[in-house]
Amino acid sequence: MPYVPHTDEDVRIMLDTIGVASIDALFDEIPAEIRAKPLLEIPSGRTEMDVTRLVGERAAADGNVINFLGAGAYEHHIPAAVWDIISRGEFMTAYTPYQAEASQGTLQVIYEFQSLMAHLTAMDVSNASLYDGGSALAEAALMAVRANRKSQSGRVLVLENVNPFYCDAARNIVGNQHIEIVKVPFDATTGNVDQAALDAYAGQDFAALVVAMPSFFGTLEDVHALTDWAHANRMLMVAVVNPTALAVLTPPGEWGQKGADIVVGEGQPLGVPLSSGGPYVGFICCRNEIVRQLPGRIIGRTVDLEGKRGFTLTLQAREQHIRRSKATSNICTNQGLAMAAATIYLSLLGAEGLARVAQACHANTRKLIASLSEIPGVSVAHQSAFFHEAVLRLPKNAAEVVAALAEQRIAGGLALGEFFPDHENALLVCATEMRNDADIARYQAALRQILA
Amino acid sequence: MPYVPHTDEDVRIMLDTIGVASIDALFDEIPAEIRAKPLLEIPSGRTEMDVTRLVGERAAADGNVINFLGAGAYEHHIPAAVWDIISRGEFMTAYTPYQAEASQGTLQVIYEFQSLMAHLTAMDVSNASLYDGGSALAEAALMAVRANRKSQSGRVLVLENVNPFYCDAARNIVGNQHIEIVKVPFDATTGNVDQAALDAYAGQDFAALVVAMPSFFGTLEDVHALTDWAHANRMLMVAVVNPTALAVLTPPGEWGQKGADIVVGEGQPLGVPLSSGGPYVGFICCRNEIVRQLPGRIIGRTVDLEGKRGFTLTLQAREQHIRRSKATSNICTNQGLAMAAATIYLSLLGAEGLARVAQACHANTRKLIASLSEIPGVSVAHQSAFFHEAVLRLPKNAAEVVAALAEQRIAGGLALGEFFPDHENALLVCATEMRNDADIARYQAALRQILA
Amino acid sequence: MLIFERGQAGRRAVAQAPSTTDDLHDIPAALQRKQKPLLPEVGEMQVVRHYTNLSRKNFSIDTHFYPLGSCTMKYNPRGAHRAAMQAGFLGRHPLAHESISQGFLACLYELQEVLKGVTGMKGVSLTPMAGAQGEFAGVAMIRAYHEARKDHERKEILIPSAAHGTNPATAVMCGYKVREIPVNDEGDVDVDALRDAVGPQTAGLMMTNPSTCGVFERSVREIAEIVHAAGGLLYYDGANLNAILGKVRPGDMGFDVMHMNLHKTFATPHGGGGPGAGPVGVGERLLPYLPIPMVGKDEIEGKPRYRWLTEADIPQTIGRLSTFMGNAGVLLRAHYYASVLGREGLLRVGEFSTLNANYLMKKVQDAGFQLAYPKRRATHEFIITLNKQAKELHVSAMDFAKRILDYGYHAPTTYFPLLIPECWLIEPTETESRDELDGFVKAMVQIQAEAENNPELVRGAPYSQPVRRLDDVRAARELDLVWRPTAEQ
Amino acid sequence: MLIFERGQAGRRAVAQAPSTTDDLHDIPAALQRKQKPLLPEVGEMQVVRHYTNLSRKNFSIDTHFYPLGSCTMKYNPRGAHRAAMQAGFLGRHPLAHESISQGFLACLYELQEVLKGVTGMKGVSLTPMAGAQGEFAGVAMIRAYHEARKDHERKEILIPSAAHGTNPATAVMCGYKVREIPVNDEGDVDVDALRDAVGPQTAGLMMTNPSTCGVFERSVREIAEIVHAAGGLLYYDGANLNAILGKVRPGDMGFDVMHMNLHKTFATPHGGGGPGAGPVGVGERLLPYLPIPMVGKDEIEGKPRYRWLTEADIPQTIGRLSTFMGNAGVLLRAHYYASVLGREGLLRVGEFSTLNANYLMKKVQDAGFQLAYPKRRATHEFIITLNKQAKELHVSAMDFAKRILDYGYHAPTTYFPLLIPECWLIEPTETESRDELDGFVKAMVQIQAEAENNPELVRGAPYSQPVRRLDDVRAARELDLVWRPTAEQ
Ligand SMILES: Cc1ncc(COP(=O)(O)O)c(C=O)c1O
Ligand SMILES: Cc1ncc(COP(=O)(O)O)c(C=O)c1O
Repeated sequence: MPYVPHTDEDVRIMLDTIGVASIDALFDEIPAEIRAKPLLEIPSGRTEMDVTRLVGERAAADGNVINFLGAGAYEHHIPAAVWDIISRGEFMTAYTPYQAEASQGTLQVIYEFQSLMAHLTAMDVSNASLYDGGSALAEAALMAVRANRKSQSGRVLVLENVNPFYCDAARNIVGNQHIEIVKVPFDATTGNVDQAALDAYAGQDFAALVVAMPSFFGTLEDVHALTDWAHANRMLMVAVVNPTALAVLTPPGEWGQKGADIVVGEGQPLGVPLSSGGPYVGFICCRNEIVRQLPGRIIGRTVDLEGKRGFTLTLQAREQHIRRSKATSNICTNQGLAMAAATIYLSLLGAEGLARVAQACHANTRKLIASLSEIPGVSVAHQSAFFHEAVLRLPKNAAEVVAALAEQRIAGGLALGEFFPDHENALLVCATEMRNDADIARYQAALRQILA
Repeated sequence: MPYVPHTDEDVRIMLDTIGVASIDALFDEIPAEIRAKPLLEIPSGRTEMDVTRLVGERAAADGNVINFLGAGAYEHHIPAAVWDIISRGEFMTAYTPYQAEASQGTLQVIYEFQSLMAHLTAMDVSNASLYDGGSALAEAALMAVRANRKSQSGRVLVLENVNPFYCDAARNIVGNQHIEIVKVPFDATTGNVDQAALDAYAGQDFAALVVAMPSFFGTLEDVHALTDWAHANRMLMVAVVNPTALAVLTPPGEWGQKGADIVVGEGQPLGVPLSSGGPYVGFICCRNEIVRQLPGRIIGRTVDLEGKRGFTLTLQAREQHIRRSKATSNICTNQGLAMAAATIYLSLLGAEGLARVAQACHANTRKLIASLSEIPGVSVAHQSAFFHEAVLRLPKNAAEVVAALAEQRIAGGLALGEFFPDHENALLVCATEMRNDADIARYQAALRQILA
Repeated sequence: MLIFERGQAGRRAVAQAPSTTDDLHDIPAALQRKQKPLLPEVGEMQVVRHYTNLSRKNFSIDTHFYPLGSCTMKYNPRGAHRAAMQAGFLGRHPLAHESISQGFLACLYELQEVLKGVTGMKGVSLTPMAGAQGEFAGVAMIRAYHEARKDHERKEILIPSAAHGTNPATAVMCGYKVREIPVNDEGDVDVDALRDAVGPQTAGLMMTNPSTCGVFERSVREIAEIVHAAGGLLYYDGANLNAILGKVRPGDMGFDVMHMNLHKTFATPHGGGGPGAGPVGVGERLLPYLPIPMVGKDEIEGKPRYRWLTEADIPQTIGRLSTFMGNAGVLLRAHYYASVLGREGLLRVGEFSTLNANYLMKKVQDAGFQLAYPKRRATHEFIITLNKQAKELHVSAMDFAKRILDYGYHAPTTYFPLLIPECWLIEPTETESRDELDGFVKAMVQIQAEAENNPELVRGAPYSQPVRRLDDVRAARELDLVWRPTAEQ
Repeated sequence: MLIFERGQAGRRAVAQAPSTTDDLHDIPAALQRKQKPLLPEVGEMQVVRHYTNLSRKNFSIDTHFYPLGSCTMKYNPRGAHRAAMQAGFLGRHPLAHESISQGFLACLYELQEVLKGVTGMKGVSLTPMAGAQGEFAGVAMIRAYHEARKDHERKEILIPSAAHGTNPATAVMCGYKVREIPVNDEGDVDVDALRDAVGPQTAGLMMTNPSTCGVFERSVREIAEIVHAAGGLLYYDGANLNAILGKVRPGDMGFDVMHMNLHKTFATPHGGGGPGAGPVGVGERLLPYLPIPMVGKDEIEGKPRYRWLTEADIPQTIGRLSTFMGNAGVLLRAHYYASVLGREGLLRVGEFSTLNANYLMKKVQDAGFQLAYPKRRATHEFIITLNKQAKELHVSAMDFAKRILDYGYHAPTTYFPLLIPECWLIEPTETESRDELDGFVKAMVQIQAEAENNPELVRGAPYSQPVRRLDDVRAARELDLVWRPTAEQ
């Protein structure tokens, strides 16, 4: 049978050793009336060759699409070295590093990841990863409620231009603990926060304010003022960031007078393929003062018996396997491999390389919107500075346009009607460094034809 | 610059240490008049992203072809594990194992390869690989001339149904040493040797007789009789074999009364992708008595200082780096990686698995020729037992048919007109275990339409 | 050395970044970063060499026997990795239109069906990103169920004391109080205690079966009746599903909801900490609450057409738990695995993992080690206690664990479950051969001899690893979580 | 353990072979195999674990500094491997029709052009499968040239005494006699001796420049004139091309024909022994003889159309040297490498490999080691001799080499070229950083101290490897080349 190495002889010897007549006898503690019948609904097994061909044809059917979709997942160039190394059995087929001495590879990678993320966000510490950006926002909200000693409230203010998928996930995760996500609307002309709507909450008891940079629309908020506003109103400042953007945009640790308190985001842009949405890697960073409220695994540096440097799981008293019902989170398995990919990616790119990626993305998106805006009826929706992603207004229902573009194997962007009322004609588009002028021209031609 | 890690600071320190003012000064022993001008014909460098995209498009343009071509290179299923392991840096980026203690991985793999090939061919010993099947035949001819003490001649008899590419390569390689390849024609109705033509050479002085199993046409010679004939005529018997076939066909070591003396072939079917013809892996095996005439690298088992088993290069006195102009061959770099792939492949398949592959190929080829023979005017060319590959006679020029099939992304086989006069309408076809009934039906439909 | 320490100011992996740079004149100066982040400045080969060598400091399934109880460290087929790493799958944007996503959706749909088949559940959602998130989804559905029935008094989740830490942590994340139920000395739940504990406040019970004690909960039917009679629902923690695959289905045991750890039972690689995938399955009653997105199948002109199921299809759903749809790449690997195994292969998983565990248990017992539950069958794993060694020889379960690394075996899970002192939870899995198990027992016997004759040797282990035993206390006391250049001076 | 020894009768990697078997009734019984071959009987995971662990017993560029002189062990870009391993390339049958091969042919054509550019040659054929086969092709062309001119008396190839063993071996394979030319004590060819040696019997001279002595042959122009004046042709062994890339071209030095080792200069992985690729380049005179197949380019309606050049195009070709077209996958990797580097990058290869070698040479000299050619510049490599250590301390170049493995460095090439006693040929390549070179010198200094204070220690090395020093003599005397079960009993 596949992957089971036992020969008939092995089975015989083993049964003799145990002292039973058959393998089935080993299940004699299971009440007979509930024993399973043959799994007839499940198809018979096939060989590697057959299954490879089947899924190969399926992958091919979904492939060869040219991407102008971002909306939280970005198609960047991934150096071949990244996944060649990640795919090594020693990284890929290890478990969580419970035996530190036999897992120094994984442990050091995590320590490096923590260091990289702390430097990128300009925060004090990072954990070893969360599931993804959306669930990271949930953990940030929970953490903020725990950590904000000045607030009695379970309420968190979230700007409405934060990724709606993140907001949904966060609400669904934190809701059962009576934590409430309160949305602050945006101004339709700028795509940024409606300041008056925000000011209405001044002085009220909220645990935190959540602000994204760039916003879901690609626009850039005045994060300095917002951070100071949050702190002035005794809220913690939670930043949601795109890590690629941090190569060129002010890191949350330097926002406003005192910097953000908690930073979360999606690490996918750092060397992780689009891959239908996962495995990605959520990250969370914070200030030193609240590190004991951080959820998830954390690696610390220490020494061995002989004084040699080494790495190990630390602050485990926050975690479910020690603290059980009092843990900071129930997370156990995290996103180790994608975390390792991000670590290798950042090492290969460095600060200069990552900045170039950011600049190239931004330049391509500018080219894209300039090109598409040439088409009659197409215009840019927001009069704000933006980064790397932007909203276009079309003369037609955007969802229909997206469907028509898909026929030509162009992923044309995200139609916003589903998320925001009165936005049926709004299309969120993005062009990373992977897009070239020919791609943009092809998009323009296709869109022109669809809108004609 | 790509792959050069030097910073400006590094360069300054290094030049200071050396005591020169510039890198250019290090080239001051090169006469000025021959120094190169800027290489303007060569394009500027590009990033990994750009080159990956370029070659990605090219690979895609050549891809998605359904293969009924064999003729010396076969599309078999390659377990994913094979190249995942081969691609590990430790195997892929090591050099020839000159420091045995730091290369036990590679050395043991070669020892295992030698063992596998010896068992598969039923011969005493194997070397560590030659370039490919064609050049292996050249080395076999040279070796036979050296090893056959009973023959004064530099002539080698080769059946004409041995792969013509092999014969060409061999002739071009051995010709300069006045070694002559004499072809023995085949019988057009059987595809096998014309016995009368062969018998005409009886009693003459030839160093060896070269026989392939299966032949280039897929037909099966009476290798027992041929082996005995060769020995009776004081020739060494050189077998050219397809290693997959050896799972089910009589191995050369058991041919006739005394077995073959030298066995060569192409190891590509054993886990090596088609890859436009290379890197493949030639193999050569022989009887113990003539091991010192074997060309190329050989690994031996030995012990270390403490008596522990280990592996090392051995019999180096045959090789060019020691023996120089008296070496058995000039080969130095061989096909290590593909050799390792064959080793892992054979370990995964085992005798039972390899036999199933052989059987499935044979069954599919039978299905294929049955299916194509249904088309009016198409018939099987040879009335012989065959294995895994066969010649069809078409009612039309085969080269034109192949070109027409290519339009439909079917690699329909090899048109034999180029190699054998009067064979313009002959097509060599093959269906490995990778082809399924739908593939065969598609081929039939395409061919029917082309011939209609 | 850390990757940062290999850097030199100005060094770069030049081929990896776009060569042209562009100004950011349209971005306000106040929002532009002033100082570059402190990332490594290294060349491409240095990176490759650094991380290749780091990987060599790990034990893994591809290199070592790794009998980590409760973690199901079995062979992760290379073919599954290859299948998921195809360009067509890797390049698919999570929001790509359904018309260019049929290949991916077909795989997911089939996986949903297989998981329903092996669990006996009525519906499966693949979206949870690990076991713990599956638990969350499951308990959140229990809550949604009670709330939909306006049954607001049910504020308690019952959990056997041996349970995994994620169970109580999850219950709390879902807004519940946790009440522990003791386990008796044969490893079964104390049914009388359970009877006393249930009541109108009971939302449900979370249970692992085979339990974390490495035994099959024999009273499972009775337990189900008790909880159901009290109006609670039953949650099945599927971490140990490997043991019973094809032999008994949670749905048939009476569970209402469960998760599966695909990174255990379905052989997807654990990646040194993740990713996993924790699909949830439910019985009839909880179908309306399954988390989205899920995959549905329509027939259009006789051809299957797959599509996402969303709130429109499942209006009472507990909603989305991730940005997109969870760990898609892990699901593709599990789909591959299930396709290769098929119904015959999946059945053998339970059989041979159980055979291996019982064989190993017998050999270990014969070698003189003490079993936690000597009267019970092993399931796919079993527990030994080294309490005697700890008391008499002052050699702890931890010391044994560190020493066995020197013999080339990863240590079993130690000190879990918490209720067995000085324990090892040993799970060989079905993909290990008898030879490997025999070698492991031999190593244990040798360490026992060392513990008797030279306990210092065992207490000082390991000796063969990149580092000697690490100081965990110092790690927590002198917190150093981030490399900073000053720290190096 | 050998893979065979991990087997058990009847064990199989079930997922890997077709599940149905078919009878072979149509094949005569006499041609059917009676006894199964003795292949391993192992499971899939065992194979993965076995070979993964074997790989861990190797030094490699991805894990270690590997300054093996003459072998150019530089970084092998992972991107090149990825590019060549795409399904479209891997699946292309070597005999596939040109109409479905334009992508592959375009890459080959471009590579031909790049190689012409960097060498100054007029034509390039990519087909030879390694350096030695490139040499064969080159010398065979020299022979074809003389024969075409009916110049049948030229029966001798001249080769400097320091030459690589493949040079004389190749000359013999081409039917020539070899005459050695001495090298003077500054590493240059003895020009007077050469003048004495040439004559009407001279077919040509084979030369490596920079030579295997690690120095640039300063008299190369004079040598070319002497040989040409005598009617011979000049062969350039391009194994050391890395040193001069972009700085001086063999064509401009006066060579008529050459090979390049793409697995050295063009950074394709050497795979623990191969594959390589040894394209040949020729000047005007040898163009008609280039080996086939080559790739030509036509324009059809303004678009490039690539096609194979065969005997029809090159009637005087020396013909094909391989079954198909040589090591295509290696050529694709080289094409990738050349495309990423471009003209600027290729130039830097020569510069920085030379900088590294000269820096390392100076540091080694300053540390007290004896250079073979202290008055010369290093090229991309240089030679030291440990003759003094061997004589005075009885610690040989071999002992030093084994000991440096313990310091985590692969040893340089030892005892080559043969004319320098107890030598190391050290080639750092351009992809190593200064830090790495400094570390290497430090290790050498430490070993020197050990050799002085504790020579036994060095003579007993290595200590850190999977095996201690191996008995090569025994390996050759008690020949054991094939595992057989009886040998194990
Ligand atoms: C019994 C049990 N339950 C739950 C979990 C949590 O699963 P995950 O790590 O996938 O979140 C585990 C993981 O080890 C477990 O063993
Ligand atoms: C100087 C020299 N010439 C020729 C060769 C032979 O090249 P290959 O190993 O590619 O056949 C080598 C290889 O080491 C070499 O160093």
